[in-house]
Amino acid sequence: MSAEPKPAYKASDFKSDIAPIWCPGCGDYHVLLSITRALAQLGKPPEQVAIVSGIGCSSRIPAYTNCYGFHGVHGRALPIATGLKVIRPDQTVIVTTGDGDGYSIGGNHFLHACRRNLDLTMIVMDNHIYGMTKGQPSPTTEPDLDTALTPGGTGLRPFNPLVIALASGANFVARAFAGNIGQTTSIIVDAVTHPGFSFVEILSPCVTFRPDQRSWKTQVHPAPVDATDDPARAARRIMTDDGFNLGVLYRGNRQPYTPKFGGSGCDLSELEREFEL
Amino acid sequence: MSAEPKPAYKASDFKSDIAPIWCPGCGDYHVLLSITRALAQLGKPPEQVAIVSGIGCSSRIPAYTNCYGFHGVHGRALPIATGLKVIRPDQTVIVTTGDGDGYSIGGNHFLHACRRNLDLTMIVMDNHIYGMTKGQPSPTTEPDLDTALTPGGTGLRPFNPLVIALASGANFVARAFAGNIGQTTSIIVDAVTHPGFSFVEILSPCVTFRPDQRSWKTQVHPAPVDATDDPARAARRIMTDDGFNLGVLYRGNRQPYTPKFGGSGCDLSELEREFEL
Amino acid sequence: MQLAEISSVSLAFLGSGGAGVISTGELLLEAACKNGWYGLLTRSVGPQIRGGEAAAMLRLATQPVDCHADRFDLLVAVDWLNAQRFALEMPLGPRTIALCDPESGAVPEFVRAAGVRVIELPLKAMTAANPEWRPNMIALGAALRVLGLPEDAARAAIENRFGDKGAAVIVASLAAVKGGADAVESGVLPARLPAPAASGTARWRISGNQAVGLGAVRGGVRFAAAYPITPATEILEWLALNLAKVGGALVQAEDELASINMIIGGSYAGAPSITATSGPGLSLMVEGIGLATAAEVPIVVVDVMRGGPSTGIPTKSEQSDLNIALYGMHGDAPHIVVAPQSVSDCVFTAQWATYLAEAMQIPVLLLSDQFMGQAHAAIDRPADVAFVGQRRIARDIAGTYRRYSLNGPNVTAMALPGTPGGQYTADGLSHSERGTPSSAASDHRAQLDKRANKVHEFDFGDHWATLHGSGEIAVLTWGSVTGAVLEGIALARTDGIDVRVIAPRLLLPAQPERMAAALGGVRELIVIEQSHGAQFYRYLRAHYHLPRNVRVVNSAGPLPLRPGDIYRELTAERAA
Amino acid sequence: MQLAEISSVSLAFLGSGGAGVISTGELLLEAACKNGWYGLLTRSVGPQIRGGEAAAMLRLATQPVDCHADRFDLLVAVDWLNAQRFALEMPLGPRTIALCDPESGAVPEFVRAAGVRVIELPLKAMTAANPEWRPNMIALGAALRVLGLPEDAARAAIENRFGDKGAAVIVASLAAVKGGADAVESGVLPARLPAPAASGTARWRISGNQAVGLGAVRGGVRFAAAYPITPATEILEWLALNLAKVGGALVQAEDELASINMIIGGSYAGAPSITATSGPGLSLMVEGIGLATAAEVPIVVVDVMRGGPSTGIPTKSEQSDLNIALYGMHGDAPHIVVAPQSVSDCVFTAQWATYLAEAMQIPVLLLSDQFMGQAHAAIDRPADVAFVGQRRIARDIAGTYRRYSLNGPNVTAMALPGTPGGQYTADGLSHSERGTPSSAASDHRAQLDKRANKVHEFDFGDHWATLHGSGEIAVLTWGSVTGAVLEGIALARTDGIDVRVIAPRLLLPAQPERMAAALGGVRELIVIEQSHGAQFYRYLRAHYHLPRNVRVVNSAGPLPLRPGDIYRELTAERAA
Ligand SMILES: Cc1ncc(C[n+]2csc(CCOP(=O)(O)OP(=O)(O)O)c2C)c(N)n1
Ligand SMILES: Cc1ncc(C[n+]2csc(CCOP(=O)(O)OP(=O)(O)O)c2C)c(N)n1
Ligand code: SF4
Ligand code: SF4
Ligand SMILES: [Mg+2]
Ligand SMILES: [Mg+2]
Repeated sequence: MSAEPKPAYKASDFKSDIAPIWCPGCGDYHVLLSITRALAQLGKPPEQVAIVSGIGCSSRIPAYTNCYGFHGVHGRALPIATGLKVIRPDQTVIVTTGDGDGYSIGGNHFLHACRRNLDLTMIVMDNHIYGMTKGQPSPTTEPDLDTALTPGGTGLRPFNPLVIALASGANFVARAFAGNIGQTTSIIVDAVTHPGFSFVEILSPCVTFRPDQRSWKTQVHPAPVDATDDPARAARRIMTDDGFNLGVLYRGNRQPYTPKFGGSGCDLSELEREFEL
Repeated sequence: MSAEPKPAYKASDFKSDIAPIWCPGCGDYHVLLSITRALAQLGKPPEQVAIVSGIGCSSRIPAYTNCYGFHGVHGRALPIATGLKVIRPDQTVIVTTGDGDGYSIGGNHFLHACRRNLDLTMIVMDNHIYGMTKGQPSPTTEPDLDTALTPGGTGLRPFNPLVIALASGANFVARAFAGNIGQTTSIIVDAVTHPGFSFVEILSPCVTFRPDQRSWKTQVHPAPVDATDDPARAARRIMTDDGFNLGVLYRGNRQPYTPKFGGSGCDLSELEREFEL
Repeated sequence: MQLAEISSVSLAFLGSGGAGVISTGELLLEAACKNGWYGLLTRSVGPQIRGGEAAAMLRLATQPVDCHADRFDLLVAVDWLNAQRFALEMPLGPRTIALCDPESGAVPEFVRAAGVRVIELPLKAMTAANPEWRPNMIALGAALRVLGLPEDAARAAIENRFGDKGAAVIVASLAAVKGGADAVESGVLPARLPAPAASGTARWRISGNQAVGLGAVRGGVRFAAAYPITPATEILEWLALNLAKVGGALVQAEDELASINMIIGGSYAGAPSITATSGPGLSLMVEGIGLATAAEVPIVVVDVMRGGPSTGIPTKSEQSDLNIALYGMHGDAPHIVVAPQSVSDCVFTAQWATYLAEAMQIPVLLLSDQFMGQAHAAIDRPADVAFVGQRRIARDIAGTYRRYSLNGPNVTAMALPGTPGGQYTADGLSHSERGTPSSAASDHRAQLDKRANKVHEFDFGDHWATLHGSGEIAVLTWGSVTGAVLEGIALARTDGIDVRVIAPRLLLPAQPERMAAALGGVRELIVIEQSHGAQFYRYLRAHYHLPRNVRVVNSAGPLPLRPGDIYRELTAERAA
Repeated sequence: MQLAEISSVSLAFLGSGGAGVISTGELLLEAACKNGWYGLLTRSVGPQIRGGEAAAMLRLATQPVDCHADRFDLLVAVDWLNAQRFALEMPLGPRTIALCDPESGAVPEFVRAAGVRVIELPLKAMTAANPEWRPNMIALGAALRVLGLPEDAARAAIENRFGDKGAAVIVASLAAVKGGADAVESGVLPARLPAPAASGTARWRISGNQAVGLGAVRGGVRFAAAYPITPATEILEWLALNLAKVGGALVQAEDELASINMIIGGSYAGAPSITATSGPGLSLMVEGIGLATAAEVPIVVVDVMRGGPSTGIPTKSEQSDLNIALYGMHGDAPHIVVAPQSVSDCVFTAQWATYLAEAMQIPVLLLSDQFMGQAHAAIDRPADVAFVGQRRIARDIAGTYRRYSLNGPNVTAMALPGTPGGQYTADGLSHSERGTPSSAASDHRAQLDKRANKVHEFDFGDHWATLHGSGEIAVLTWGSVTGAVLEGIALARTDGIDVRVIAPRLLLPAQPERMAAALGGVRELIVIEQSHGAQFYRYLRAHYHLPRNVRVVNSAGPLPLRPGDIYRELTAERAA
């Protein structure tokens, strides 16, 4: 009732009592922490936040929070979030997904959600691997990674999700590193606050199937320049960076999409007129 | 047997005896003509060419040619072409599709086929509409087009397939206009000849549901600069052009993907060794 | 054998694309309907998107009709271009009259072979003399006269349709109609439509697809996600316009994987939600439907069936998606399958489907088909019924919220986003009462029981089937074939054959007790359906005890079954 | 009641993640097998990807075994962390021995409650004394001694597995095994494995998933497209490595919509092609399977079933994808469904599936399940059989090529790209003999007939089912449940109950005449399956004439059926 200046929520208010099943050391623990901290900062009560995911280690996040959640099927988090947000624009809706769920099987929804530009935030925990199914290449996996499914490597160039997001019309594009909890938290706050479709790629190491990713913490560094609002410039920068630039890279100003609702609506009998003779 | 300098084939050698069911004046007639002319120029016999499509007016093309063809289900032309090309690298494989088939339901395969970079050519007849199902918006439709499914327009920014193709790794990107048969023919020849995944977007008017597209012929113009081999530059150019620049816009030099075949192969009994004790 | 019971006349307008025969048919339906008759209009067109041959097939009657008759009484050809391709769809006979212009081409073989009586209608000459007359309007006038309807009957319909084209068009059209009427004699037709009896209810002209949209909105639907596909698109288009009017919304999706998951999201958020598709789209939705079953999210999925398999025949009807609708989900995935039986019944069944989905928090599949979906019918306004979606919602939540509680009713209260204390994660993984993923056998089996029991406990009431008659011979049928079956047995009754009809509107869950009662005393059973693989028959065997003596009439699409087909099956049965 | 007929011992290794109990199990299976026994090994792990609790469950026997026994004879716990969650999977009894270290935690409730005899194995003390000994190797040695196997039996297996870790590891491991063996007494176990009889064939250790891969390659498969999913991934991984060796290839796809269509493209191009998935992936493939039916492109689709519906329980077995496999396609879409019955049978059935697909130019679905797919078995080398895919290919083509010709056999010669004169467009639309799209009723029905008839005319021979015994009581079952059923009836036979078993390996098309013969003289039928919805029973009703007296034992996953469950059903039947 009384207007209080100090934050109403702590990160723990957004954490559920369910113990994550992740491997010890998995980057996703840090992402979970950053999300709950960001939500505490954002200051909406947990019941006004909904977190939607697909299937994968990363997609386990919703049930570990104390928000409304939907752990859907593999690759379809964005459509579920779309339906949810259209019907309940008052909710803060966050999609948490992985590089397999979001970029491989879910690639088409990624394209079209960027384009649709609803006021959603998509957080991808990118570990360049399918963790949950025990180590197959994802679209961001390096071409020479030897796996049982691709002996000797895929031979395919990893794709650049940030450029795809930009090309498809995302309104906010950022890269974070799971281990940098402070920066990741503030990027998430920024992404949720920014209107329209916000895309946050988080480098989140898979210690089990990509132990080499432990070195990421030494490779990441802040982006040398500030975010731009020119998508062509942002795309060019990202296409030529080293993949470890962290920060908000693009901040657009497209109007978010709001579906046309008929307000409270007419009487049903009005719909019948067209059939009457 | 004897080496002849003059072309062995005429465009009509690549045309089947089946009458197209397109509306009179549809741009796809011109595309069909350009494809058959290009094939004649390429000089391989019809049985060494396979044309694969999904569902839509534009996807009707395969049966109108005298090549091997596959008219698959909606959105899945690229995977069928992928399987075909992997097994028969000797065949020239061309995918013919539309903006709905290729960019909406087929968007994920578009992303991943560009990335996979097999030696295929994808030709999209883009009419900014679903023709076959009588006029619903596609991903390239203008936001204000009033249709029965989207009264008052979609309110969504059309997406830019050429930039997506570049961002995903296509090795050749061009834009053509159906009505310019000569230029379209030579772009197709170029695309098929270029190694790796070649993407050709053809503006092909739908006279029935987009009669306004009759004006395209006055809007198109040659691209002011030559193709580049720098994807970032190409992306920037396309993101800022007027959408009517015609010509080859990007010509990459990535090695095409060739799946690892084991040559003629070992005796099956060798596979059994791992099970023996 | 006469269609005396129905008192209907059947006619078709034929012409090439652009000749406007479809509008002629629509105008005639509207005219007849405004003057008190009932009717049915279906369209057939060539494979071309625009510009090919087209036919409007009408049946006008003094009572509601749900199928076409066995023969056309009247054929009006604006021209004969490629008319041959309608041969199988257009049964003709020596009592049929064809009106046509000898200058518009030779009478096609199938018309001549049927012994049709050809009467000249000099369209070319008339339009040459009156350049502002359109041939299809002349054809309309001629048809009105032959049918014995006053040509003025079409005035209101014409004014309505051409209102925004200006007075000149209306005047010319009315003149052409009058000219056409005067060019032919009345009384040439052996059959005649008696004057309509007054009906107490308002008369509607509506298609089955519109009717599904309306029924769903009546049942409470406020959200739809759409990916276009023939022959379901009109449902989505109707909803796009009309949901917005009642405070709802429709979103166009990038594909069917998106549309099914969007409505799951919308329904999770609290809005009764729907999508509509046809076979190929349904194939892409089955994973999502299974998720809705597991997470207990109510949704309505409409499948307007077309010829299959695969892309099949998009513009023609078949009942061959029954299997996928009943059994298409992986795992044990209880859900509901309902099927309307006529254009009018589409309103009721779609409303009921929404009610059932919300009541049981379950996916409901509604199987319509191209025949009734795209048919336009003149019907009585469908009655208002009380079925409106009422979801069990968790409101004031104290203590730990158990979304999938096993203590109490199997339909458990659902918390909507925003409700304090109701936070839970809906999940397609096997889960505990709270929704937490679990691979324990106990949780798995308890939730499988819960989901199965909530369906089996539900009382579906009398709407489960249309039951008719009481003979020892019974016909079991479903969907849009029901109309032809009911007419067929009416014909048989004039021969003294008494036949019972059982047409389940509720296909899943099966209702073994109700079916046993309905089949009581039946000695011979005839199963009639429109699928090559006898899918309905196999379904009946799987779920019901059938009499020993069963005959199966399973005729694949695309040709519809007609009353005479049914009559012949029944009389053949007797002769055998 | 004793498991005398089987002469097997059952044991489990338990421990937390990292304890290495799974490798211990694998080493023991290999050791026993190298010394002439047969066996089966299954694994159970917690939901964690790494680091959770794990159990290796083994059964070693003097003859091939296809299921677990009713009780474990021996439990070896490296530690007890979260062991309680294995309670239901691990039936114990007073005759069970548990080896464990009191220092590694308290004996869990389910072990104590079963009256298990606990024998101490001082793992902590031993590893403290010998830091290079790993507890799981000590456990292995102890198990060898208790089972009465010489500890040297494991030497070759250990050398094989640790070969690349260097001599020191091998020496330490062998020492730990010896230490473990010496720490326990032999003779504590009431059951004992007799010495194995020599077998004429080579002995293999193979998983069901590997067996499917091998069978497919034997049948001619040379192309695969892959999207990973538990529990099918190992098939794809095996194929990735091995297809390359035989001149084939595997491509990883972006999703299952791509993988199914990639193999359609590969097969159209001439390569016998396969993909493997589980329920959620199959859901996404049904549209493609329908296309393969309509365009007549041979493909093999393997579904390794897991708990459903939706994401369900990815790591546990169930037989609940039967419905979608049989009926999951829209339209009338004839296809073949086969199901292997054991790890060994996976080789045969996958080979046969490939042969059938190629012979009929049709999609073949192979239903395996998590239980047999991920089980490792020690078996006799599966026999070579003559089924190798032989597609009818059009070679020297003169005149108009009719891909879907109606003149001649229903399986029509297929032209491969590159063949002059054979150009045609494969199509999922209804089509003419040449493949040209057509919506004519005549073309539609003729091609529906062709596709149905090519299946119904085919002679599937004796492989359609496993038939066993001749009693008046019959059990109808399928898939991996067959192993437990066969053992269960062997137990019943010792009680003088003679039971017939009919286990169809071919589920679609149904074989009514063969089934009628197999059921001749049966008075009572028991249907046994692992689905909540009695999917197999409904399928049997739909397609076969069953005896009046039918009982259904439909037990949902994830717990496997065991011989004793079957035995109890049979004896209950008798008592009733
Ligand atoms: C339709 C379907 N296909 C495949 C799977 C198997 N599957 C589960 S998670 C996953 C990959 C997840 O990768 P990613 O999104 O990168 O998540 P991570 O585990 O790496 O966090 C796959 C292939 C599935 N559950 N459903
Ligand atoms: C799974 C599925 N969904 C929907 C359809 C219906 N459908 C057929 S073609 C088409 C759109 C085609 O648009 P486009 O690719 O732009 O082709 P055009 O007709 O404009 O050339 C749609 C939605 C279908 N056949 N299958
Ligand atoms: S497998 Fe990798 S991504 Fe999954 S929980 Fe373990 S470390 Fe994390
Ligand atoms: S509807 Fe449009 S795209 Fe289709 S054939 Fe006609 S003009 Fe061409
Ligand atoms: Mg990942
Ligand atoms: Mg288009």
